Amino acid sequence: MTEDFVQLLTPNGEFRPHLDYPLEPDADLLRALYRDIVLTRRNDVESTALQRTGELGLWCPVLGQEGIQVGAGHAMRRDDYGFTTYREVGLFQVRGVDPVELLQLYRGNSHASWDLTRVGLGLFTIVIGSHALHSVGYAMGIQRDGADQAVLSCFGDGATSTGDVHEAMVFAATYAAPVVFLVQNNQWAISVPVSRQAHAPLVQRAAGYGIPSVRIDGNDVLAGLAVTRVALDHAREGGGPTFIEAMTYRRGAHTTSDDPTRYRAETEVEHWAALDPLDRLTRYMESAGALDEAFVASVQAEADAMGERIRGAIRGMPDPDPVGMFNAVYAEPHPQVEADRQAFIAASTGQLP
Amino acid sequence: MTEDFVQLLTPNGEFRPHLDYPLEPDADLLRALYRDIVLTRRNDVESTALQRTGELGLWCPVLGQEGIQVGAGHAMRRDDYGFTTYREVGLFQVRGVDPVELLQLYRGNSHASWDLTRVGLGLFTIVIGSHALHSVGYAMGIQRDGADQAVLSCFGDGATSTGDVHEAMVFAATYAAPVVFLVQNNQWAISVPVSRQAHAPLVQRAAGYGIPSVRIDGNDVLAGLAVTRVALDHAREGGGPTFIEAMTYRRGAHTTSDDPTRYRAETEVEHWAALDPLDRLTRYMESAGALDEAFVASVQAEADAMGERIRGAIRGMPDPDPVGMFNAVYAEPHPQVEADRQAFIAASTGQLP
Amino acid sequence: MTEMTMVQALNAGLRRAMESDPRVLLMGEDIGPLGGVFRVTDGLQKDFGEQRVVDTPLAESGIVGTAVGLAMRGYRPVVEIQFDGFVYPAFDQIVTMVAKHHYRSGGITPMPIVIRIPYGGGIGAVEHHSESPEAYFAHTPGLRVLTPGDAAEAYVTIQQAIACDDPVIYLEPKRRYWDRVEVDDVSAISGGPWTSRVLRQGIDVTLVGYGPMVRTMLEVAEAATEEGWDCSVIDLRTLSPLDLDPVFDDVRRTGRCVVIHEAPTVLGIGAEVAARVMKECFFHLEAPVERVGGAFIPYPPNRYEKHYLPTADRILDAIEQVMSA
Amino acid sequence: MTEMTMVQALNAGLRRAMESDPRVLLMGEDIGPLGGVFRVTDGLQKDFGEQRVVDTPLAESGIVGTAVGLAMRGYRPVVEIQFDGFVYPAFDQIVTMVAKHHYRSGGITPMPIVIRIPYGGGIGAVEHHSESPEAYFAHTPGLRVLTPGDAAEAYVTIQQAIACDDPVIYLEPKRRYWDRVEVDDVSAISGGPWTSRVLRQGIDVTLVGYGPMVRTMLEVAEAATEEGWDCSVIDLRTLSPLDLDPVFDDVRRTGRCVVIHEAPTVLGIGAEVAARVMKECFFHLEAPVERVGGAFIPYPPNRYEKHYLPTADRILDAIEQVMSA
Ligand SMILES: Cc1ncc(C[n+]2csc(CCOP(=O)(O)OP(=O)(O)O)c2C)c(N)n1
Ligand SMILES: Cc1ncc(C[n+]2csc(CCOP(=O)(O)OP(=O)(O)O)c2C)c(N)n1
Ligand SMILES: [Mg+2]
Ligand SMILES: [Mg+2]
Repeated sequence: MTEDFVQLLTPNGEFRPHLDYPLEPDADLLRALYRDIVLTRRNDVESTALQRTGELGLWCPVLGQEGIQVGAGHAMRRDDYGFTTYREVGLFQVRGVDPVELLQLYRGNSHASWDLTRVGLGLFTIVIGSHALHSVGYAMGIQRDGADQAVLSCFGDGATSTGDVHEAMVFAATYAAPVVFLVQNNQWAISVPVSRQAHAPLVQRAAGYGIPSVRIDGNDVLAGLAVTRVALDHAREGGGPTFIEAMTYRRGAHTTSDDPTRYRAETEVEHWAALDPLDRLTRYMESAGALDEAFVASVQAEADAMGERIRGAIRGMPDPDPVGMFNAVYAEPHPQVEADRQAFIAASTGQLP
Repeated sequence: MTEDFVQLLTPNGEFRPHLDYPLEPDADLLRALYRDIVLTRRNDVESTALQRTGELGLWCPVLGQEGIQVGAGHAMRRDDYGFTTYREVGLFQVRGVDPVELLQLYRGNSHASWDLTRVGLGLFTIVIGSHALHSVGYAMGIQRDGADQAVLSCFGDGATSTGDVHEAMVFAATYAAPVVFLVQNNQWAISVPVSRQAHAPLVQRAAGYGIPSVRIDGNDVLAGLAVTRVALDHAREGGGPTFIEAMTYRRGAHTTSDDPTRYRAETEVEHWAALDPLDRLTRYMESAGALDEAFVASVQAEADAMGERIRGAIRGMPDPDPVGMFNAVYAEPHPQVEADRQAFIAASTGQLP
Repeated sequence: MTEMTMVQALNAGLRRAMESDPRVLLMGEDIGPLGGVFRVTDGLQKDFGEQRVVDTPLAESGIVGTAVGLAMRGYRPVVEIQFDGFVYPAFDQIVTMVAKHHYRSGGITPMPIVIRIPYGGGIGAVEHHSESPEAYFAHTPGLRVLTPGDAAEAYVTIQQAIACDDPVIYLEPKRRYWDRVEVDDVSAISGGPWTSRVLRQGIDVTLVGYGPMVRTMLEVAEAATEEGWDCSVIDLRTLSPLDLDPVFDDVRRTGRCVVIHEAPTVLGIGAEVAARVMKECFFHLEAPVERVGGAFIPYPPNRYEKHYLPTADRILDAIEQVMSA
Repeated sequence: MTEMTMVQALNAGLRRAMESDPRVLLMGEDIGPLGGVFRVTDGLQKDFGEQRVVDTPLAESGIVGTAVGLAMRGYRPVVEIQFDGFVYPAFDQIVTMVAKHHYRSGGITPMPIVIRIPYGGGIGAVEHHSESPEAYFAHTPGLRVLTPGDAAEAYVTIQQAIACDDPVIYLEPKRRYWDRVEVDDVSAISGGPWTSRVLRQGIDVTLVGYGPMVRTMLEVAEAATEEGWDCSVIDLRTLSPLDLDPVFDDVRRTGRCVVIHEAPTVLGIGAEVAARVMKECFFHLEAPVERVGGAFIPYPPNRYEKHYLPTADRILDAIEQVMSA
């Protein structure tokens, strides 16, 4: 891994201002970031536990990537729009997705559970890469509306190999769409290392499209915030797309179904654990006097309450009404769906069709 | 258009050796190149005329792009393999595709008419970009065979926008496949200028994959030959892929169905006509004493004979035997195809199924 | 009332849709200054500007994928795919996102996208320019599939497709592009777009088809009278949903049915129609439903197409078949 | 004779194919050290090396497209698509190139590519991990489509698919991956892979299905005896070509037929089977062919899947339906 990246907060928790990415982190901001990381992490722990006990079918751990996610989330304005993968739990937290909403998806109660108009996040697409194009299209809509907004488009290192991500870059460049591509290079796509997706640093891809790009320390929440903010502002002001590669690491399994011991060494995980985003933020806040015990305790209490609320809501959550599966297939009536719905109801009530 | 490209032969026909791309063009080579350009051009003229008189359904003019095509064709070794679009008539000429074979496709007698094992060219795919992947797969096969061969993969500026070309670059880089990507940037994809496909020079795309690249004067047959040869040798020797952007121009219509007056100015066409690849080769050969009247006349005679042969073979060429359409759908017997064939035969002979 | 080709009718229909709703925009390759390779969008960029008639890079997944984003933002994109054979690079975006987004969002975000595809053979084109992909789309829940049989239909249904809040695969029978008919400047067609239409009522056999086969069926029905066969002709018009009640009603009278399309017979629309007709009209059928469709081969080189396509002769053979059962 | 799961059987079948032909190679995401997300390729990279078991970048069109080039070079690539819902990015390469190349080349270059796809629902998975795309492929001339019903079938047919000179879409019913049966170490199955197989002969009604439904049908046939119904069970096994003669023979005896699959009923394999059965057995049928398939909705969230999938109850209802006609 190269060290040639933007870093505002060293692993030791020292703050190093950056000329191109100005940031004056006051205590309020630091506390907000801290809180979001802690709650994200708790969500991760609770959801993993719920999966283990069979309450959820699956969970995608986020441990290690909270820095860039929470930083980027804070860089967004309320009326900016985001597109994510399953992994951006930190962004869900910042944007106000209720974990209980999210977990209904992993419980199998719904395909995508949040109100995307309220949180300003598109539904995540599991088919890797495809939402990069939706981001660009949405940004083209912003252009046509003449609106003062921008789009954040998150995907992983693996996704960069897909044709859709390429076409998204082409369209974004051609139309100078107000979109920021944020790649979380967490070094792995399930069991495939990033070296199999790319021989050159991913950040270099952007220049080929005439898109400015920057590589940042993805475990540095302040760099994530400062750099993404500059990029979003640039997009909002008509400057077109930016490409950010955030170097980070997926410390957990790909999903709860995965077994990473089959393909990677524990030492690698340890190396990255030492670069933990919360640790360094904590160190900095301590040295800056922004982290008092009362605050830590209040966040802890909030996390405990959230955990309890999640468990309470998910454990034994009833299955949805079966007939609901026929809802919203179309926006306007479709006779085939109606016929199938009626047949289903008739069969469930014991009548032959 | 930038002038920052490799050029060995100026528009005035002056030869300027290039350190990185050594070439000592002797008279035999120059004559072979000359002959292939003239015959390609004649094929173009004859085919256009045959389309106009209704003998062919379509033709894709090549006028203006013969330089890079014939140059690249001569850079290939006999046992190298090529993948092309419909436009690479110059490459077909060099590789020994009989124009009559080719024209059966445009007449509608066959989908792809040459024996691809004999000429070492894959069938061209009309679905833009898709063959870039076949090139890389073929090159991966060469690697596995441990063979001393390389693949030339030709596509247009428009094709660079497709997901498949991107994925081809990713795979080629990942496996260091012995393939040379040759983009003919002829400035247009039907009516869409290259500025709509790319904001930055296409040649810059390659660096993002860690693939070396070079931009050349595509109307310079010697640059085409010298640069492509170096790239193919590099690939053959295990050096991996290279990306070449050849700056050229489609002086004719996209196809005989197209009307370019709707979207581009005549002055642009004139500008490029002044950079004609044959003119400059002729000037150089004249100054180098490599072009005597007898040779010119013999090539002319050969072109005349070829024209006559094409016309004779295509005009009034009979339709294929209808039952032939059922052949070769599968390599092994497929009952559905057999049933359909039998039903067809029965119906044509007046029997009810 | 004006006489128009289908190309002109589509152009006029698109123009009206754009005039009446500023959120309608067109996207595709070569649809700007060139007006599309078939000139369906001729003049529209000049009149509505580059923001509403968008010449795109050469990337079908990109076109449809950005259309999804635009639809999420409240726009109503009308996408042109240049030819049938070039829709497959966009297949993932179509079946995974366009078709499912409204469902996935629990009904919050509709996908009012129209994907226009010139389709079918009969124009002597090169490979990949003559295919009939309708069954792929009609098998996909979440999509609607419409195909006009003539210019008058095209003028109205393209507007209705654009007005619909669901995604519509709009298949244009390219070999009927230049047929002229009287086009009425009204805003509705009888029964609405999601219905089939009975074009002719006979007593002997029910012909069912759509798109390019509409004119062919009418010609066949004429020719059949010489054999003494009186045919009904039904244009399905909508392939998803299928509106088969008029077909069932007719077959219950005639007792005989022939379904016709260019796509391969195996798993083509005719399979569904036959299965449904045989189920719904089981006790009325005098003969099994006959299907006249493409052989199980890729679309052949065009010198073969007159043998490949469902010609009048082949359809008459099928009529004879059901009549003699 | 060993007892094996279908995963183990596929692994053993792949291993044998690789041992017997050095031109066979495997490509896909996570098939190397991880052994595939279902472990079907477990241990194969260790034994055959990285040149023959190729972990690819995350790009399905890239995987299938490079497989095409490898096939042109004389290799026999076996591609793993990680889940059904991820095959669509490769759809263009599959229908445009894989399916047509042999035809386009006039018979010169075959495309011996196997595309393995775990498919179908019933495992409580998230979206895009439970789909049944078989009709898209079976409607496409140039492809073959195989789907094993159990581990014994899988062991043999995967080898036969690889040995075939045509491209084969090999659909693995993922919810049967962990079922154990006795697997015979012989190199042939009765009738060859391109035939359907009669698993049980009854006198009342013919059940027709494939893949994940094979076990379900056998269970239903057992349960049906309690109602006094004696069912035939036919595993189609090959979806292209379809081998329906055994079905016709059986239906001519029983007079009743129910076709079952997970994919949407509309234009599903059942449509083709119903159309053909009704045509070929017209005078033998006591009731219209019934189809039990997916409703016309996207695959729903998994808490609904027990209501969406063709369960024993739904199939028994259909049997009652045809029995009471
Ligand atoms: C088109 C597609 N192919 C395969 C998969 C299966 N899959 C799910 S996640 C994943 C790896 C994604 O890696 P990356 O983009 O780096 O994101 P990360 O999981 O590391 O956050 C794969 C291959 C998929 N979801 N979509
Ligand atoms: C996937 C696909 N989309 C659209 C087309 C229609 N089409 C044929 S050629 C062409 C332009 C190709 O431009 P370029 O790659 O620059 O090659 P050129 O024709 O200039 O040689 C288009 C859009 C196609 N053949 N394939
Ligand atoms: Mg990753
Ligand atoms: Mg071009």
